Amino acid sequence: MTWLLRRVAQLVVVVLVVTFFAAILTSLLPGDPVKTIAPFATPQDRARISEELGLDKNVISRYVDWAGNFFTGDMGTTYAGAGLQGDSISARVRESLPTSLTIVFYVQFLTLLIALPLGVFSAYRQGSLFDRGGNGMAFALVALPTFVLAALLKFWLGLKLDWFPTQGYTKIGDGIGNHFKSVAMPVMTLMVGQIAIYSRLLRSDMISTLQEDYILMAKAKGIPSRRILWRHALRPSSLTLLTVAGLNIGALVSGALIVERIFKIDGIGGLIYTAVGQRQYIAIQSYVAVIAILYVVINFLVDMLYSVLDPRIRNV
Amino acid sequence: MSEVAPMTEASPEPTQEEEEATKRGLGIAAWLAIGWLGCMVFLAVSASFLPLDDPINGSIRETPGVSYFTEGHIFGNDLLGRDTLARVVVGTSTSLSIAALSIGFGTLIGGFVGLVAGYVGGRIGTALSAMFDILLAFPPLLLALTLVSVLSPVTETDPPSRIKRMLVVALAVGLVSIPILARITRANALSWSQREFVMAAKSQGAKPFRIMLREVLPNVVPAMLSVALLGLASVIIVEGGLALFGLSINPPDPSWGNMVASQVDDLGETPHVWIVPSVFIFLSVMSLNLLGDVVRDKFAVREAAI
Amino acid sequence: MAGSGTAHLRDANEVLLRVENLLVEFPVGRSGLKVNAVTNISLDVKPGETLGLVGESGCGKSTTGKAIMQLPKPTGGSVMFEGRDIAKLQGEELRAIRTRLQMIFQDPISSLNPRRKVEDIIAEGLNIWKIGTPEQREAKVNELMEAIGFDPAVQRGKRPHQFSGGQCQRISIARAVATDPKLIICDEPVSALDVSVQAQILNLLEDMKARYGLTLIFIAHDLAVVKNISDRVVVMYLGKICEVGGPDELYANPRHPYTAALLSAIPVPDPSVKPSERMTLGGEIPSPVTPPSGCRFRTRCPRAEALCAEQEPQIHQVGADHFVACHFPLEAGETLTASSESFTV
Amino acid sequence: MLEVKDVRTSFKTDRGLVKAVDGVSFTLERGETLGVVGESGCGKSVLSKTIMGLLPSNASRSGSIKFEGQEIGGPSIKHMRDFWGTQMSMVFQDPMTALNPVMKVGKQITESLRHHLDVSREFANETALQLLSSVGIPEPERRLKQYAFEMSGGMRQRVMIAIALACGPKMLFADEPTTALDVTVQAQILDLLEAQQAERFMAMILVTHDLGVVAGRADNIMVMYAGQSIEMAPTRTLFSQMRHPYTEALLKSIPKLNQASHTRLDAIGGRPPDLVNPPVGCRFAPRCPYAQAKCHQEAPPLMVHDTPGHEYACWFPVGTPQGAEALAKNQGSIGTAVGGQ
Repeated sequence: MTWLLRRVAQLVVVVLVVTFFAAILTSLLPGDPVKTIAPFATPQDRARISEELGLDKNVISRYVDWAGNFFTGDMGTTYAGAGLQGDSISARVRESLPTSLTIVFYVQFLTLLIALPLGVFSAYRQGSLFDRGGNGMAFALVALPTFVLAALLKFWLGLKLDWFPTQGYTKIGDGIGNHFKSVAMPVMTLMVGQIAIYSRLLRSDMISTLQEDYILMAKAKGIPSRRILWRHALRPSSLTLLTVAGLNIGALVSGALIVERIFKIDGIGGLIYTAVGQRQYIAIQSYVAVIAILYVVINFLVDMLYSVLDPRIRNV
Repeated sequence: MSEVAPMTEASPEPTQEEEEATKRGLGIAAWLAIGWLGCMVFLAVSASFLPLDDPINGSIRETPGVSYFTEGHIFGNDLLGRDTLARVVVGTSTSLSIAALSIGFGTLIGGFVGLVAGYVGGRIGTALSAMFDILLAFPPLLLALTLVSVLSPVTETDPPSRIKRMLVVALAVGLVSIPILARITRANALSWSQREFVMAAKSQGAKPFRIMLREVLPNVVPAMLSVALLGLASVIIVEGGLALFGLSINPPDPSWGNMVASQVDDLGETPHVWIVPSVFIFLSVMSLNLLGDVVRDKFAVREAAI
Repeated sequence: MAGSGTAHLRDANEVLLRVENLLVEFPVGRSGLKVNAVTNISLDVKPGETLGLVGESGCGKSTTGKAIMQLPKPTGGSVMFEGRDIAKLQGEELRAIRTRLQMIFQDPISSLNPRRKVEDIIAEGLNIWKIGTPEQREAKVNELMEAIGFDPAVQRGKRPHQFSGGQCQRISIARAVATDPKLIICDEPVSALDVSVQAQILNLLEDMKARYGLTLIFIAHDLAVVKNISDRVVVMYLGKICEVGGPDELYANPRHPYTAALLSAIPVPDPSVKPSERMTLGGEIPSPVTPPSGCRFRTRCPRAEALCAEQEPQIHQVGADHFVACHFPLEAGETLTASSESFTV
Repeated sequence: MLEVKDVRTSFKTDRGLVKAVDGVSFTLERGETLGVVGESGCGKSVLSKTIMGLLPSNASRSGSIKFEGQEIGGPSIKHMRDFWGTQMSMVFQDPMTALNPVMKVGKQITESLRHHLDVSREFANETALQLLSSVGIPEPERRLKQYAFEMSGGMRQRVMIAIALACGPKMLFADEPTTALDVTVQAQILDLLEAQQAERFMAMILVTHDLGVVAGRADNIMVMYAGQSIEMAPTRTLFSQMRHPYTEALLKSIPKLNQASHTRLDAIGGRPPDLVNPPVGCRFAPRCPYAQAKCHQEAPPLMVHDTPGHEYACWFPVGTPQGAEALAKNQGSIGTAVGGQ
């Protein structure tokens, strides 16, 4: 229980540090933000905008104000202009986040579904044609940057073959078929590299596990290979994979940023990008906070899963 | 002293031939990778001396948008009549310079911080590694995007020069790579620092700096080198990502990423314009990844042979 | 024991090293508990003597050796070496003592940097302290390499992975001797080696000791090895001293029940000794985080009584240069008998 | 029961073919213990894995292995699976690495019971409990639910023995079962193995580097050097009339408890040969104080000489006139032999 409390405390600290870091970074954005927001405002207007944005205060008190709001569920509004009511940031997040999360979920789910058996089997048949072929292919696929792969898919499957729509996102409520069609290429793009990484990672851990004495011991007990692979070897081999999967969230968000840009999908990536361009301080901070929370929560879950998979961790 | 048995036994040390065999044993793939990267470096260095068309300004005498293997344009040209070959070669020098600068910067800082964190350990080590972890929580592309726009805003009326912009991109990406390199170096330094030879050096009276430099660092270098090679590959990729958001070097200056990005909303029009740089990116990234693996494997074998 | 006390220490003027009430504790994670690795150990070494430290894993023998080296510094106690308490020294002063006090490690491969040449490894101490001119250092390395049976011309440029475990241990010995130390702590130097190589290294240590006038603290778990090389033996159990004495007397007439049990548990290469007739100790070593009260050996001791749980025995003399920390020591010549079952923890 | 004839095992490595076991033969009856002794790299551990058929994929074996008259030296893993656990099983050197770290101990015991004997879960649990108490583990109910890392070294080794014994094998391989343990615990484990062997009337192969471990416990001893069996005899015969110079040297190089302190040890000079290119002739010749020119040219065969059941491979055996003469010759003319004088 103290362990759980400690993890939650850790979670809060990380979110605070990350968002504070974001606050400092955004305040470093050069150029007068007021000028960017309202290029033709009078000096009086500017002063008012400054005040409304809290720009007359220092970074720290601005951060404290923001954090107070954020943790009570109010992410604030975007700044639309002097005296105008901006859009609710929370509403934007509610609109965009599910789209990004849906894509990321599909990617992770399908990746594991494919990568697990692939990794296990190529470790078992180490050095076989299947293994070496898989190795070579994984190598090539990892070297294919997301944006190149996305462009290729869009060009080939979208423009040439016209199988999938080249842009936009259809919600699952607006037709399942269209939904899947709209996410097919983004998901494929992000999946390919992940499958390659995950299956190779699992393969190499599996290979070293298979050389352990306890695998020999299981063999000496007369346990069939299939059972040795899945019941004895997989669990201790999957720990690195799990860690990497947790750490991968950052990379996935980066990937989502690119995929959303190329396939013109309104996700959280697009929101952040627009916010950076428009110097929407509060919005940037809130988006970063959302991502940080996601990252920390997912890593928290990964840690829980870790301790389920490896009893040695539980007692430490 | 006559009791000491003479060391006559056949020692398992590699002979001259065997050592050469390990060098030869790189494999065809690795040599191809070295060859490709050699070509790239050559192109990058000699870009301004080669007899190429103007990569920035198209000529009105050309037919715009011709495809591969048109006379005078082996890779065709774009809708502004600019030769793709010329642009991709100049792009090579941009992309590789950014990659080399940022990883050089990242390795230097990240390596140093990681080495100290790994060797000194304790609270300092824990604090430093917690910091890396937090930095890693940021999506790298997002961080790079933010840093570039911080360091060199696009909104200024007169755009920064190509060189300045390149330095900014390299610095931003280098900053992003620091936590990754530091983390790997720290992990390696930590495990080597627990070896008994480090304690032996301490018991000889060596100062911490000497131990870090002479005992720990040489053992960590192969891992750092391997990560740096992989890092070069990922910088090439990140540059492309930045370009997609208009935050790599400013068009019309070419980089590999810029060339792909400029066409991304119009893939069908002149596909060769984005496919050619894509192939360059792909082959370079694959070569770097391969060499990174080779370095790591060689290192692992040496370790295992002990 | 196993207990505390200083009855076995000799006149401070005769000894090179005198350790009193050495205490080493490690924290266990963040739990606030601590490992009582070594608790109030006292020992001394005369110049030219080899002191054997013997016991099973977890008895604190290696920790004692490292604490004497101040790697890391002990939690408490004093380590008098050449008239100064080196446990109180810091920074430069401590560093300066390093040339006089050296260590040989257990794992011959882990203790040599794989990326350095043999000559650099051996010369490390000389180079750090800039002892002599470069030519003199070179000559010293040559001399040391010959002393350990290497051909300097052929082997000086090689790296550790080109040598076998035994050869690596020779290099370690040369490195330790290079700065003309007074005392060398040998931490299980032969445990990782095959028996035939082990004999070579033991012989080499004896030779080097004679040639360079060394004093040794020899740490090992193998009683026969310790007997072979030592002038005085200290038996340890769970961070405490059980028994101290000259090897021949101590092995012939063990007074502490643990020493006796340990001796009887050793497999003897003699088929006429039937293992079933020997006394086997039950149970296993308790956790050093929560050691038993009183005598730490009492949970496995066939002679334990109520007193043993209440009071920690003090080291007292039982013979000429023979000391024991036990409330109910064996008589000279008495054999320990007990069934092991009744004492299983 | 077990008949091993001219077994050879080699591994493909980057440096070439390593001949880890090179022509070993012996027989073993039910209820007997064979002690296999040698230094690291002599092939003693590979030998038991070869007989068990548990070699890695880069190994190849030849020769004949008959278990109760049935040839099991073939390449088929499938039919070995029925042998493993029920006919022969193995106790490994390091209980920490040989027990699955993420599987409860109880599960590791019941697993083979359920698989081989097709018994119910309850019955398997019941049997596991009995097994644990029979190997001397207190509170077996609690231990069943524990993981290996929660136990001490001795407990782990007891668990491993319980696993090995679970399906009532007729033969047990104990591969350095006590090397990772302390002396006092080593004695307990060796006693346990001996008791279980007698109770179940199993054949046992006890592999060790320590002559002391097998001296009081094995019926026969085989000494291995560089992949070959160089001397084999009933235990008492071996110790009373050892014939091979290596056996003698091995025994002499161990410090003894009954020797006075500072007794100079007779070290064997040099180190074991490279198994990729073993020396021509007797493999021990380069380190042997008795070696003559003949030893460097012609390998001595392993055969019975004087006492029945006592085989050795040497041209100039210890304790024979030839041996004495050879030794005298070497000590007179310095230089032909290398190493421990």
